Amino acid sequence: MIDPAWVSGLAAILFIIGLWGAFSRKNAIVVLMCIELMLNAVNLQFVAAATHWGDVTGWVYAVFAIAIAAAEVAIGLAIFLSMYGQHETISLDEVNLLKN
Amino acid sequence: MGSNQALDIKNKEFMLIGGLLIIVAGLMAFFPSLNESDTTVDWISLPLVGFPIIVSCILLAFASQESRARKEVLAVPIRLFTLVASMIPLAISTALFFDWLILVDWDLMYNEYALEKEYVWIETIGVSWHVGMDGLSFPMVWLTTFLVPITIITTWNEKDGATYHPLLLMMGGALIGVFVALDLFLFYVFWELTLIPMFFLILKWGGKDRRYAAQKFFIYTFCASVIMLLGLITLYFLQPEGSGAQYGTVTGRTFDMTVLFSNATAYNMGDNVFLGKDMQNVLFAMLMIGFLVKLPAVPFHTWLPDAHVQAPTGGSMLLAGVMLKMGAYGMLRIPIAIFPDAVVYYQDVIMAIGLISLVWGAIVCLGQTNLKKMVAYSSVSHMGVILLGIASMQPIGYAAALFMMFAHGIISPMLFAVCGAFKHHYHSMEIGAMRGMAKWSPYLAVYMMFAWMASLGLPLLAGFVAELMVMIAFWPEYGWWILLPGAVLAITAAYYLWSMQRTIFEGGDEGQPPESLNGETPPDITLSENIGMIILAIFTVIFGIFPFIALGMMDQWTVAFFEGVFNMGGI
Amino acid sequence: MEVEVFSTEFWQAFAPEAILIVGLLLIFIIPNLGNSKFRIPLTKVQVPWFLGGRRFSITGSPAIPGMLATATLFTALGMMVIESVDGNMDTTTVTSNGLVILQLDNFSRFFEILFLAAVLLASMASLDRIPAHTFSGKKSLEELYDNRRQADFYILMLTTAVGMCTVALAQDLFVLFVGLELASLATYVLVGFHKESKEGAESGVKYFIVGSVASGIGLYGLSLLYLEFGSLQLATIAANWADSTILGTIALGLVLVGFGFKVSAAPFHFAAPDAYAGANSPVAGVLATASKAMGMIGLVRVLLVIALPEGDTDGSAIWLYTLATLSVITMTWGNVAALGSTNPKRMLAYSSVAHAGYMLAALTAVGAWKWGEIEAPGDYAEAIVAAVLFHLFVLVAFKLGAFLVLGLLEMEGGASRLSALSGLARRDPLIGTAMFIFMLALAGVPPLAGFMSKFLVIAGIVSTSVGELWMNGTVSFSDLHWVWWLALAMFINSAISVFYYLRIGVVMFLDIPEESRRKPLPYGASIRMAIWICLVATILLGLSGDTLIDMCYRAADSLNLA
Amino acid sequence: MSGSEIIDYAVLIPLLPFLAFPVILFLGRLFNGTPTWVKNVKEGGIIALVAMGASLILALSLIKEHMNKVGAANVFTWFESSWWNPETGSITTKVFGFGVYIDHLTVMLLFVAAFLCFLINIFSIGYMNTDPINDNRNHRFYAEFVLFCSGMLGMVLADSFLWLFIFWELMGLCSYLLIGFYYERPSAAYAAKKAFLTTRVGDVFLVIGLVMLWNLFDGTLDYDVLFNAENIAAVDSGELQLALGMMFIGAVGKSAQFPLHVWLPDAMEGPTPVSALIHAATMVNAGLYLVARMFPFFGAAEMGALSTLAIAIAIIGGITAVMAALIAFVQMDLKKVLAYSTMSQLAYIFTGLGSALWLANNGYDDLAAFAMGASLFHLFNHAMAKGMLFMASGSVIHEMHHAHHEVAHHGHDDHHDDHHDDHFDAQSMENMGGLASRMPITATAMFVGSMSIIGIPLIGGFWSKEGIIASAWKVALKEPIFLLPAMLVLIGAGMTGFYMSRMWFMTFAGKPKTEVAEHVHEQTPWIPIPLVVLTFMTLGAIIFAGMHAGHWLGDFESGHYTSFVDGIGYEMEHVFLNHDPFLMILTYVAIGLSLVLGPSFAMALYGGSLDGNQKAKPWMQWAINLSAKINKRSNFDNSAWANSSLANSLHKRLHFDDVYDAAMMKIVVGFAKLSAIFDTRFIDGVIKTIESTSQEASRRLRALTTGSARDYIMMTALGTLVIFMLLWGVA
Repeated sequence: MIDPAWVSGLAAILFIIGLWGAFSRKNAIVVLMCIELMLNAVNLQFVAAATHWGDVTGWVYAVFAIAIAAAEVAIGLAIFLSMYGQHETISLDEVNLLKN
Repeated sequence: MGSNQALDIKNKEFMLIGGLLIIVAGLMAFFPSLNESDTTVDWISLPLVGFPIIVSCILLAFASQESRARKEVLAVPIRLFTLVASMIPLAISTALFFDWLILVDWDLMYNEYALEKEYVWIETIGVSWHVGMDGLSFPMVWLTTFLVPITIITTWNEKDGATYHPLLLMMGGALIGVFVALDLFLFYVFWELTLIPMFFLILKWGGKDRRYAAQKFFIYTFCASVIMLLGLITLYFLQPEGSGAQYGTVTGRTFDMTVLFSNATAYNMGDNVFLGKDMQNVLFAMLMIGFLVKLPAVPFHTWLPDAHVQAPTGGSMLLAGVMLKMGAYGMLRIPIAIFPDAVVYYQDVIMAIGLISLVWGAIVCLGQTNLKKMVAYSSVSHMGVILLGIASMQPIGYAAALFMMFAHGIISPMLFAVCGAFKHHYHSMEIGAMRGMAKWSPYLAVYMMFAWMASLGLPLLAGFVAELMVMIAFWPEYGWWILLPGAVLAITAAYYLWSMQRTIFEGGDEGQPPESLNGETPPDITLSENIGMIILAIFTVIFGIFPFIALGMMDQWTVAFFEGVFNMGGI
Repeated sequence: MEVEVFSTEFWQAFAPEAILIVGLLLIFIIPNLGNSKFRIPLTKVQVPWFLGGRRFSITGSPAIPGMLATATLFTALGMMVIESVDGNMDTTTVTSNGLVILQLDNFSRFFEILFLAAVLLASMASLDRIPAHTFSGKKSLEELYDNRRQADFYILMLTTAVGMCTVALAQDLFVLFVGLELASLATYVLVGFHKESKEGAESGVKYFIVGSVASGIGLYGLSLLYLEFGSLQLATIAANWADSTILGTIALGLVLVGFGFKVSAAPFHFAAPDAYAGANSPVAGVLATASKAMGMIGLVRVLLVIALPEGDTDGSAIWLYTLATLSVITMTWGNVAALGSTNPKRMLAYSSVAHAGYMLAALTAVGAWKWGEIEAPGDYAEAIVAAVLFHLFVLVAFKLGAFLVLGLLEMEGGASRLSALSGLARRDPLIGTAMFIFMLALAGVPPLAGFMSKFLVIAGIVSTSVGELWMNGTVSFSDLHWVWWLALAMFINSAISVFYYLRIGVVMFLDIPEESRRKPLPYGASIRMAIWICLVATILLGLSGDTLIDMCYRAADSLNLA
Repeated sequence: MSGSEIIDYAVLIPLLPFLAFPVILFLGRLFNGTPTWVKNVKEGGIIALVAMGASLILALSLIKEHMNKVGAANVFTWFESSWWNPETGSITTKVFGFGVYIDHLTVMLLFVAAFLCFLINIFSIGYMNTDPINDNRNHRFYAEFVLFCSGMLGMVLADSFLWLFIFWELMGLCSYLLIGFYYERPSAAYAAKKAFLTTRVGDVFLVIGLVMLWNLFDGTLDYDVLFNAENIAAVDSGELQLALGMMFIGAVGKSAQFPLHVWLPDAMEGPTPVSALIHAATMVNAGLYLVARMFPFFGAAEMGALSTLAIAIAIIGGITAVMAALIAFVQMDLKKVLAYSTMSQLAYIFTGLGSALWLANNGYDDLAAFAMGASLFHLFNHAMAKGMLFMASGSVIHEMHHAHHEVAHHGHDDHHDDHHDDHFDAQSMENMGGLASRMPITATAMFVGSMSIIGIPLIGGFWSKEGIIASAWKVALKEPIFLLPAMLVLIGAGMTGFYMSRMWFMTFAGKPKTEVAEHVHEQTPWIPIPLVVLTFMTLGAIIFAGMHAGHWLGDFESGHYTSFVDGIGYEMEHVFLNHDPFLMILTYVAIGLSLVLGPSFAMALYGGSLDGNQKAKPWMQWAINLSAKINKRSNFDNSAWANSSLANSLHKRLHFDDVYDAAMMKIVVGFAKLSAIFDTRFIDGVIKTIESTSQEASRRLRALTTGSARDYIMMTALGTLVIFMLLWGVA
């Protein structure tokens, strides 16, 4: 069995990649994917921790987190759609009517 | 002659005002003397504070719902009603004044309050509606009740009277609230409450720059008072926990001033000093900042000229007459009473600020070309006198400060009434824009000269007594620095006389009306302005020749204050 | 009292929340009631099925969802208030498999009342703000849009309320987070609800993206906490916090970010002004009050319940300096940014950032109470928490009230320029005065509720810094704890803030209305009613806040901080 | 109780005029222009006269009662205040009361004040009410007039330096109002302001002096405490000298002495009765009265400790005496000559007082008493003579005005009542000449008055002036520094002779210089009455000379010469037959200077006979004839002198006014204007800068909200980092 520590490390790396991607990419869909990456890192972490502690709750948490992520994607895509409808772009940099 | 038409008793308003004065006298007759009533009737809370505020709120709410045209129709009944309403506190406080003068056994001592009433308000943090009056607050209360109807009469014809006059009334109620509050929280509430009517008075009836002036006035004084509030809160938590009706159920502390005073006295007299010297000094400084800005003392004074120049006449009258005194009153009421050691520590600083205000205000006056601005700076200068009185550490100096507050409270409204009338009839505020006012407006010229003379401290007018007392108290403490207040006496005379020379006098036989009139003949003041100013003038003379009327209670108070706070003399 | 999930006692205790959910379901169902029939497969028998088909005219009225939602919220709120107003709330703990999931006590009930009050006021206002138009007659596109989304809007509102209640009740950090996500996801949609406008869509996107990232970070923090402690139960973590390693600290920081976004603490506040500006005003009001309170619950749970040092140890909390820095930055940033803002909604957003700063400062002070020799530290912490709760509650009155006034203005056009407010006092003196009073309350002018709340917060901070020093005899200024300076910072900030609040008043009372706004304000009975409620609360809670203060103390007491 | 005494009613003396003030003002406002008011009440003049008459009667009975005894009566307590004594630590109540105090000094000045006020009131009715320029404002004149009288009488009667000061200021106010009576004239407005401000400068020091004195004497300014020898001896004499010095500066301002003398000549802008009353006879004496009041301090203080102050007083007096006389040489305005003369004569009195104070402080009690008596006597003589001179000059001016009217009326019928379109100066002596025959009463009064001022033997001022000069020299023999004032007053005697004679001869002798002067004649009956009365007062000064020696000097208890004849004898001895040969010679030198040298020069320059058909009264005709003779004989050409730079600067009043004006306008006002700018630009600028800076900061801060969601995420990430750093920093 893989040591949970390695999994945790992977989760951390995934999380940082996700975070980095979230502010380095312009495309809203990609940013959404990066957010998903972050949430996946969370799932991994929960699972790893659950393994470490031998506690089943962690698995439950992970399942819930996946559900949350799914809801988030659903809502996110819907919002992006409405954004595209109005702004006809999906680039986050070009959507900046509201500022200051 | 233009001057005679003012005396034609054709105006119904004249008879009305006369009638109202009689009503005041009549009302006064009904108020029983204090000794019988002080335990049963609350003369302060509702009649003096609550009534004006509530009435004005109702009137404002009522008037604001009306259309513009209806408002103009309503203006006359509303201001009449406001005037009557403002007479009631005046009648009460005057009756109390007579009570004091005649019944000698009622002493307005320090920490012994007449008509004291206490109701629990916010139980959890120890706030109570605690009101009462002593020799410090009573003259100011009377002054406020006196000035509000005078102001209403003087600015009788102000536009949009349906909301203007109720605002003045509200202002009066809030000001009285400041003076009678014996609870720090209550004090602060009223302290800030006074800003709101004043803000609107400047904002809606002010001059060209009213937007800037109103905001500056509000923000400047608000900034200062929040620092004061921080000081108050810190003080609040530094007091020992206690229990009792005044103490908060949750915090175990109290905002009750009387408790604080007795604690301060008790702790400072014994070995157990509950605040360290530097703590006292810090708190004292924080509280003083709030009051110094309100006073205002140089260099925190720059809100005042702006506010005064832009404010309408009535606003200026109350602002200069009472609101500035809130600063001096607050100083004496809170920081000085609680931190006597800090007063000694800061004595020279207070003296320096007072001297700088005094001198700087006077010098800047001399360089002004705007009449109202000059008068505003002269207020700065005069308020410096109060600080000198405080710094002198003499009962006579403190009594002088009190009397200065009182006298300036009568004189400065007259100054601003004159400025207002000048602006009203000459459409200009420039000194030297015209010459020979005495030719067209003899009444205004006389009032102007009278007010100016009173302000420059002519003997037998109210302002002189305080200046003399301050100088007497000043000399043994600071010696030759007295040359500076002395020089200010001369400079004050210089700017007043110079401005008179260029307005009342000169002009040759033809006179030189200001350009702002476009060749029209300037009128003399209206009847209402005349009535307002003459009452102020009469009281200036009365308190100049018979200062003991007000000084008696002030003297009693200062002696008790020195014995109670500074532990000096007596006992 | 401990109850199992879904037991009888559970339903008794959680009746108001159940009503919320029932109402939510009803809004799903009732508008969809119609004459549709279900054909049993393979037969020709048609059973009336009532869902879908041609809608009944009564139940299908577009006004129904709004009324339903308002009635539901009102009922639930009423029940909660009646239950808790006498102060004798029983603590009900919900357990499942040995895990404590929810706990109903004074603290959670307080927040539930707060949430429901805010959402109720917002839905009342929305009845006029997003009006339902009857079916008769021809409709403009705008009106059709309005009608179509009635149900959606109120479903989302109720969802938000349910999510927030969950947060208030949660005893497990993950449950707390699920509730937070539930509420957040609903608000993301609500913010972007005006998808016909560019601003609406944009604000939704920004709020969503930044919010998701923040909650992602927070969730990662939770997972690390779980890794550190093996449990996300509040009680468990709190008990073991003293032994935590560096991992715990990292996790704490990450969780802080998640909640920091919710309370819009700098520098996580960026999306807030944009979101408020794009959202419609009642929603923005909910974001600025209820949503902020939700984040504050999280902070209280994490910082005060979990991460405070043990009762008998010396030294201050680990997050003391962090939070102090955050609070000062937040309040200053909010106020300074608001100074020059010409969009009233953005200005209110920045002001809400500043208010977050004030509350963070208060929480900071709690972290300091271990520092001095305080005999009964619980009292101090309680006082501060109570002050924060008070502040959050009265914010509903005046901050939401201000947004509702803007909502009233939005009914006749936008409210995103200062000039929209010009001459408001002349057009409608009572609304103008109400707005001015809200502004004064925000600025903290006595005797309004805003002053009282700020006063309590500052008093809390000062009381901590002063502690029990007076018992030791002479107190000198250097003896005070440095959190005293936070109080000073707060004061300076509230002094700055007067400037922009007052500007609103000046514009309302002095300026001439815009060309297009020379007519009387739209009437809107329910939004006005909501504004009056806010106004009365603003004044009454300022003049006499004793009842509420007591409530706050009880709520803070039930946290068992000491 | 032994029944009420007259002193109990003494307070009515100032109170009656004080109450008349509002009455006249109010009635005047009400009835202005109605026939009754103009004809019967003389626009308020009669009301004033009644008040002044009542005051005079009361004053006379008071004087009679208290000729030989000190009296005091308390009137009311102005206010009370408390004082904390740092040494004892106790708080005591200090009373600021008002009362009446009468001693020899009061008696003398009270008489002067009440008497002259009354006479000048009579004169005013003649002078003011016939001048068309005064239409509609005479009630104002009388109101301010009675208010002034109230101030003067109050100051004399007051029982403390505090109330002395209060009334002193009241007089200052009235002086201001009355100088500015013709408010529409810029020159009057300027003069009024100048008078008030200049005296105010002195008053400031007076207040400071009073404050010091109050503190020195443990909280009182009442005479009966202050003049107690034990109290004085207990006080530190250095501080006492400072306090008294400060008070002296106040006196310098009020009595128009160098260097605060500039206001007095300009004050002649007021109506002539005002000049007569305020700026010659009464108010300017207030400073002298104040210094004279200090006498007990000098007597009782430490020997020689206050000498410096006494010398300073004398020197200031000496300088002013000569300076004012010099400027008077070149004045063409009748009233201005008199104004400078007033200044010069007051300076004499100051010198005399200085000598008296020095002598008193150095233990020469007898000599001090004599010097004091001489000074006060000169005050008396000068007040009478100068009041008379001013009234006479007023009469001249008044008639010149009328004559000018007539002439102008004959000239151009169409606009006859407009007397301001041409610039005829009715006050300039260049327009006069030869009036002796046309205005006999006036000329006589002027003649006698001038002689009194010059010090012609046996007339008025002679008796006192020689006493002053002699006293000054007596001190000079003991104290060398005193040679300066002594020398100056001696020279001044000759100069007085010159300018007074010059004035008289220019006005009354010679041929009329203008057409107007030919039409002058006396008409109104109100004017001559006071002139005649005062002429006889001046001529009879020897009577008072006897009295002064008996009663007006020193303390009553130690009065040296109680009999009237003794007094005259003593006076004679000191004036003509001094037993000290040096002083005797000196006296005759002084007589010679003032009698021979000064008038001779004046005659040589300005003398001349009248028109052929005109004849003056015999008692003046000889002088006119003499002057004509000397003038013809000498044929002086004084153009070189008239064009000299000294004459020029004398015309410019030795540049004092210019320098003061420049200092005021350029330095003080300039500094004030700069301060005003500093106040708005800098002190308020700080506030404005804070405001603009915060707006700028707000703009920059909001610029960070770029609108791009990516930036927000990055800030979130950065914030996370910051949090980590902060957490680690602690952990």
